Amino acid sequence: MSNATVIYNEHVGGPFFRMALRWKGRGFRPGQFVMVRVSGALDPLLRRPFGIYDVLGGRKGIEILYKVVGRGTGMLSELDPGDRVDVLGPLGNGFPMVRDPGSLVMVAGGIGVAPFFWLAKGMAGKGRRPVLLYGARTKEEVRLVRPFRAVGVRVRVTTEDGSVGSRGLVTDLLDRELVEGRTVYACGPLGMLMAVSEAARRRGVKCLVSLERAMACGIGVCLGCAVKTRPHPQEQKHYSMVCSDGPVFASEEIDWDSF
Amino acid sequence: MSNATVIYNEHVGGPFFRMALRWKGRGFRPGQFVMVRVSGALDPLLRRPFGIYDVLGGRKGIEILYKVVGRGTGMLSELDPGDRVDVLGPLGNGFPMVRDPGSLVMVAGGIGVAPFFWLAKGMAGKGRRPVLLYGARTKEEVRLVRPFRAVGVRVRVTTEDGSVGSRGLVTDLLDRELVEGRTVYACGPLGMLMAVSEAARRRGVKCLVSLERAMACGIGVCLGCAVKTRPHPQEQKHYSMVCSDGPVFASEEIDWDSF
Amino acid sequence: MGRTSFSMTASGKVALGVDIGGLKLKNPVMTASGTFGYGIEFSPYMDLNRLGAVVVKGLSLRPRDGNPAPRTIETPCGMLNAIGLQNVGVEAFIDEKLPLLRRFSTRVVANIFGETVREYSEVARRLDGARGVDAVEINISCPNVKKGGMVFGTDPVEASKVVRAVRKATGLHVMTKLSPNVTDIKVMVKAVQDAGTDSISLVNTITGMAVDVEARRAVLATTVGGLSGPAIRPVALRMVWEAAQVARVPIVGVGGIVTARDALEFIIAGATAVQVGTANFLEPDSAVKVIDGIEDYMKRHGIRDVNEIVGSLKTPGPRANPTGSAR
Amino acid sequence: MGRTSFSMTASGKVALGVDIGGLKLKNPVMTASGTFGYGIEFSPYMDLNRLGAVVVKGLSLRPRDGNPAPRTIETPCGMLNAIGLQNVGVEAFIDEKLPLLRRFSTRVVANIFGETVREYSEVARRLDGARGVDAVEINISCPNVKKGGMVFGTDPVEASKVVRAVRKATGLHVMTKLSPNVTDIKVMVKAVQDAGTDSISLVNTITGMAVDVEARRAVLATTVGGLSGPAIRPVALRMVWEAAQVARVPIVGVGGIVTARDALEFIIAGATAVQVGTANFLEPDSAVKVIDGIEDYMKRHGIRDVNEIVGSLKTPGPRANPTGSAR
Ligand SMILES: Cc1cc2nc3c(=O)[nH]c(=O)nc-3n(C[C@H](O)[C@H](O)[C@H](O)COP(=O)(O)OP(=O)(O)OC[C@H]3O[C@@H](n4cnc5c(N)ncnc54)[C@H](O)[C@@H]3O)c2cc1C
Ligand SMILES: Cc1cc2nc3c(=O)[nH]c(=O)nc-3n(C[C@H](O)[C@H](O)[C@H](O)COP(=O)(O)OP(=O)(O)OC[C@H]3O[C@@H](n4cnc5c(N)ncnc54)[C@H](O)[C@@H]3O)c2cc1C
Ligand SMILES: Cc1cc2nc3c(=O)[nH]c(=O)nc-3n(C[C@H](O)[C@H](O)[C@H](O)COP(=O)(O)O)c2cc1C
Ligand SMILES: Cc1cc2nc3c(=O)[nH]c(=O)nc-3n(C[C@H](O)[C@H](O)[C@H](O)COP(=O)(O)O)c2cc1C
Ligand code: FES
Ligand code: FES
Repeated sequence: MSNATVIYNEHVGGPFFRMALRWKGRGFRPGQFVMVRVSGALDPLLRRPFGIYDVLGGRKGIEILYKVVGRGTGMLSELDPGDRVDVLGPLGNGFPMVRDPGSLVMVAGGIGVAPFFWLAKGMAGKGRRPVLLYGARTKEEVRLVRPFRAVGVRVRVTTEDGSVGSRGLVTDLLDRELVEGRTVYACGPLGMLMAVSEAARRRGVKCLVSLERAMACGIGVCLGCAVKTRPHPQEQKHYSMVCSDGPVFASEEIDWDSF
Repeated sequence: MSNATVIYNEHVGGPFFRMALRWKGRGFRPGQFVMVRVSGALDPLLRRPFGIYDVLGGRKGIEILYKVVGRGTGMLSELDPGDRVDVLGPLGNGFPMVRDPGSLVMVAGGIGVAPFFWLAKGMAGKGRRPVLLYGARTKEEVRLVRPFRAVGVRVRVTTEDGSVGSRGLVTDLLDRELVEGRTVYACGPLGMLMAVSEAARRRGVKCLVSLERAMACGIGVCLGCAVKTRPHPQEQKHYSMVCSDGPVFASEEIDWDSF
Repeated sequence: MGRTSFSMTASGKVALGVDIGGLKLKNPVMTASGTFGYGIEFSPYMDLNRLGAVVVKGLSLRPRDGNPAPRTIETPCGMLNAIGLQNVGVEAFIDEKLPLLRRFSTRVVANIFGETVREYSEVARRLDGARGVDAVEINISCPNVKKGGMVFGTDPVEASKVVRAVRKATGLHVMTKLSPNVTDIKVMVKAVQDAGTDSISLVNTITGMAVDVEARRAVLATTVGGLSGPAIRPVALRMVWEAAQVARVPIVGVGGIVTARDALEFIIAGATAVQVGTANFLEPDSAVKVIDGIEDYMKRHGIRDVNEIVGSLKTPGPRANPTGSAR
Repeated sequence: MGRTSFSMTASGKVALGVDIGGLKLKNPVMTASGTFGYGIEFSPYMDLNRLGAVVVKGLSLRPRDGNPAPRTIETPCGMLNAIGLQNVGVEAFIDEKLPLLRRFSTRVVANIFGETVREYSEVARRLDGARGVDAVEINISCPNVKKGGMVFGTDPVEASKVVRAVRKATGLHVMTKLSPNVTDIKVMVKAVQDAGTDSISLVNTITGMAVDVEARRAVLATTVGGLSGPAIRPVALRMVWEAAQVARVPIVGVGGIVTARDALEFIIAGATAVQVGTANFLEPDSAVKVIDGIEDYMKRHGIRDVNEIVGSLKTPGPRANPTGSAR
């Protein structure tokens, strides 16, 4: 049942943990996710989805960065090195690679930063630096961007109260970065995604968003993680599955009114 | 929720573990039990009953000796020192103390030896030695009586194949010990209890048995752990609760045919 | 008596008092029948005065032995029981248990049952004069011997007869406890309220079963038993919500409540009070924790009176699939 | 064809083959509709050839969009879903999915539904000629638009109409899947077998609900949804056992099966085959593990043919409380 072993499970501060899992997954793409079974018992019943934060050297496993918000993540935070869990994946489409790292504008809020690290790391030192615009609410959240700086990402932080970085919302920073030819990748709270999406649309900049939905299967069969989309402006709206059609969608495909 | 801390959780061999719990229980009697909640999650749902194996010095807590037979005990066996569980108790009536330790014949099979240790220890060195007749099926079971020998209990072991101790059933040993004035305390598989009970009855020796039943509450309110009893030969049979009327019953009270 | 006069709790901060059709409780949390003994058993574990009400084990006219063992088995997030309504009988309850319960300032609800309509009304009559009993709760999930063992609780006509008879037999508050083992709970709600019940509690257990595959035998001596615990909460909640749509009398929600959050689901869906059952086996003071948790929730949300949130559920606009068949 | 000719498994040790009213399976383990997509999605995780049968997602005459989100929520040992029967439609199934499924030697059961009797029979007729389909499974837990949205599956008369119409529309094996949301499952069993079904599968999900207490809103966009998973197993098992008492056609047990032990409970209680549903979300290869586990069990118990244990349940003598109301 358990195909992965906890290598470490580090408390990053506040509700945040970084866990490394020895696990024989294959064929990862940045922005994909895994479904983790946190317990061998039947409660909690379903697997929990987590973005791939990093891929370990030699592809010996992965790291996830997670926030404790409920029972499943609570149980995860209590695991010790050597404990075993079951990992299913990699799942989902992921973010496409961009040619010019300097053209990439990552926008994240809170734990939404998780799926960007491996992507950002992969681009580091390959030409111009990508930028990460990060909206934080607590000092523990601010700490989550340190590894991005360490690999050479240009990081700009905002906090609502201005205690760290600039004061305001992440979208305030965005306007300056929305230059033609750039691409925005966004992950975070729904409100943020909508605002980012709208800003990008106004400026005619391409924008991809990574969505979240309650997931039962993670592999496109339960049809639970539906989101209303319109692949082409002329087409009829229909439901796409966040797990198998996403989690990354072109923002103009999303029927934002349906949320 | 969790009022007890695991001090150690020692693998005794085979499916057997001995766990010490730091816990502020009070008013213990030998033969009583506790209900342990093995997980904070809802599966497994109910507490699991375990006899009190020993009481720690300074009454700082207790030890339980347990056999892994299913999910609850399996989860228990994975706990590490410092982990927390919830303990309810002490529960049940327990074994009465006997005046003359030499008059006590303890009969146990397998893990049924657990509720006798604290009793036996309490009698050690207080005059004549009590005896423990122990029926084992595996060499790991045989190992469970070492602590009894260490505190001065006279231990006689039988195994079905004669690999350790004498060959045969524990009841074969019993006949020699069924001397007038003695008292038999028995705990173990149902078949053994019935045989011991019958042997004692024939010889006119007082016999108390500690019973097991699936338990939901442990405190006499769910009426689940019913066993048919007849407190006086003239009375009508009715149901007693193993948790609150027992787990220790005079063997003649039990309606053995009802099993 | 005005609402404020009974609705302030000791903490003085938020008003937890509720009125279930004349039965006034200091807070909306009761303990469910059969999971709390005769109440007194729990006094080592909590202050019984904290509870909105204690519902005692089901009482019959004469003492009952109950079913042979095994009577319980754990199931995923639940348990099956087939106790067979073992109880001391209504007389012994009044003589031996009630005097002890009277020492507490908590409402006492006597859960009652019978195998004929007459038995139900006899038990109710006996309790009518008993000092310290505040209400009877009719358990209609019982075999109707006159109807070949068919259960009163699944037949609206038989259920009404029981309620009407009990209603006539006692001046006490009459609460009727519905069985979830029905196609349409709304039919049962209408039947018992037309028959004059003062309030409705639901649900009793869902009939279930477990097999010992090694022995190829039913685990329970009675083959089938009643499923309770968190496993059934979504079903109980749905039925409470459905009941609340048609009920003119207050609803008491029961089924799988372990935490305050669970209790609040029922209250928001339309229950004026709740009962905590199987959870008492997990933690004997579960009901008190539920009360504390409701209070915390109210403070956090700035709710001064728990009655404000009873039935406050917002449902989405037009339902895409209006029948409840939602697959 | 004699039984032995299809009942030997690859392992050659124990005979796992079963015959559900003419539909012959290499082993008694199927995957449940709506939890296994169109089957092919699972080929990365297991050898589909191992399965007794694949039951595909419910098919309607025309493609359906399904319900707005949220559509699922976890509950204790279970989950609620309100997918709203989103599907590609029977034509796209035949054209796009079936050719891929035909590559496997596993039986294919097409789960079908409609909002009118006519729609049901139209879907069945379309499937009749489709190469690679071995049976239809009628999902009668559907809103009957002609009857004001009342569910076909809770009304024996309406259910019979559907079964009769489908029976007439196709030469395929007809399996009818019953809803557990009824007072008496035996009534439904009799109705659908009199209407000519070849086998009966049960149960579909139990209607349930969850409330988001922070937002005081129903979690599911449809307010109510269907409860599945281990939580419902005791109820499903009881219904299968009750159904087996009156059924003249083979029974397929569904509901909360995760392990071989769970599956064996159903088989011993009277199911000739089982379906694994929600468990596919926990481990995509759950069904294969169930098959392996049944084989192990049989070897351990010296059972050569799985048919020996179908309905082998020993029930205790006279039941103390014969109605199933066992509290
Ligand atoms: C594609 C994808 C990628 C993700 N990546 C990450 C990641 O990299 N890192 C990360 O930390 N998270 C990530 N998430 C989110 C993560 O999956 C969830 O936080 C996690 O599943 C929560 O599990 P839990 O058991 O701890 O919380 P749960 O107990 O399931 O609850 C989650 C939240 O919902 C609330 N809730 C639960 N039940 C109800 C109810 N009935 N009514 C109302 N509210 C309820 C809880 O209070 C809690 O706040 C991702 C999600 C998706 C879909
Ligand atoms: C008063 C008392 C004192 C006890 N003292 C001790 C003690 O000191 N030490 C000790 O080790 N044990 C003791 N026990 C026994 C102990 O409580 C049980 O072994 C324990 O509860 C098992 O829990 P589990 O979750 O591991 O097993 P479970 O998973 O609950 O299963 C227990 C056994 O029953 C079987 N089983 C479970 N469900 C079913 C089903 N549906 N059909 C058929 N079989 C099923 C399992 O396969 C397993 O063999 C005592 C019991 C009582 C009543
Ligand atoms: C062991 C047990 C005994 C019960 N006895 C009774 C009873 O005597 N009368 C009654 O009306 N309900 C009885 N019930 C049902 C409960 O009161 C309650 O309705 C049901 O268990 C669902 O709630 P829960 O999930 O919180 O336990 C009993 C339940 C259990 C578990
Ligand atoms: C997400 C989901 C979708 C389902 N869709 C269908 C369906 O289309 N047709 C159907 O007959 N049953 C459907 N079901 C019901 C299952 O086939 C099965 O009857 C039920 O889930 C009980 O089994 P389980 O507990 O093993 O999941 C669905 C169940 C789930 C969880
Ligand atoms: S989670 Fe099942 S389809 Fe996406
Ligand atoms: S376990 Fe509940 S009465 Fe004994």
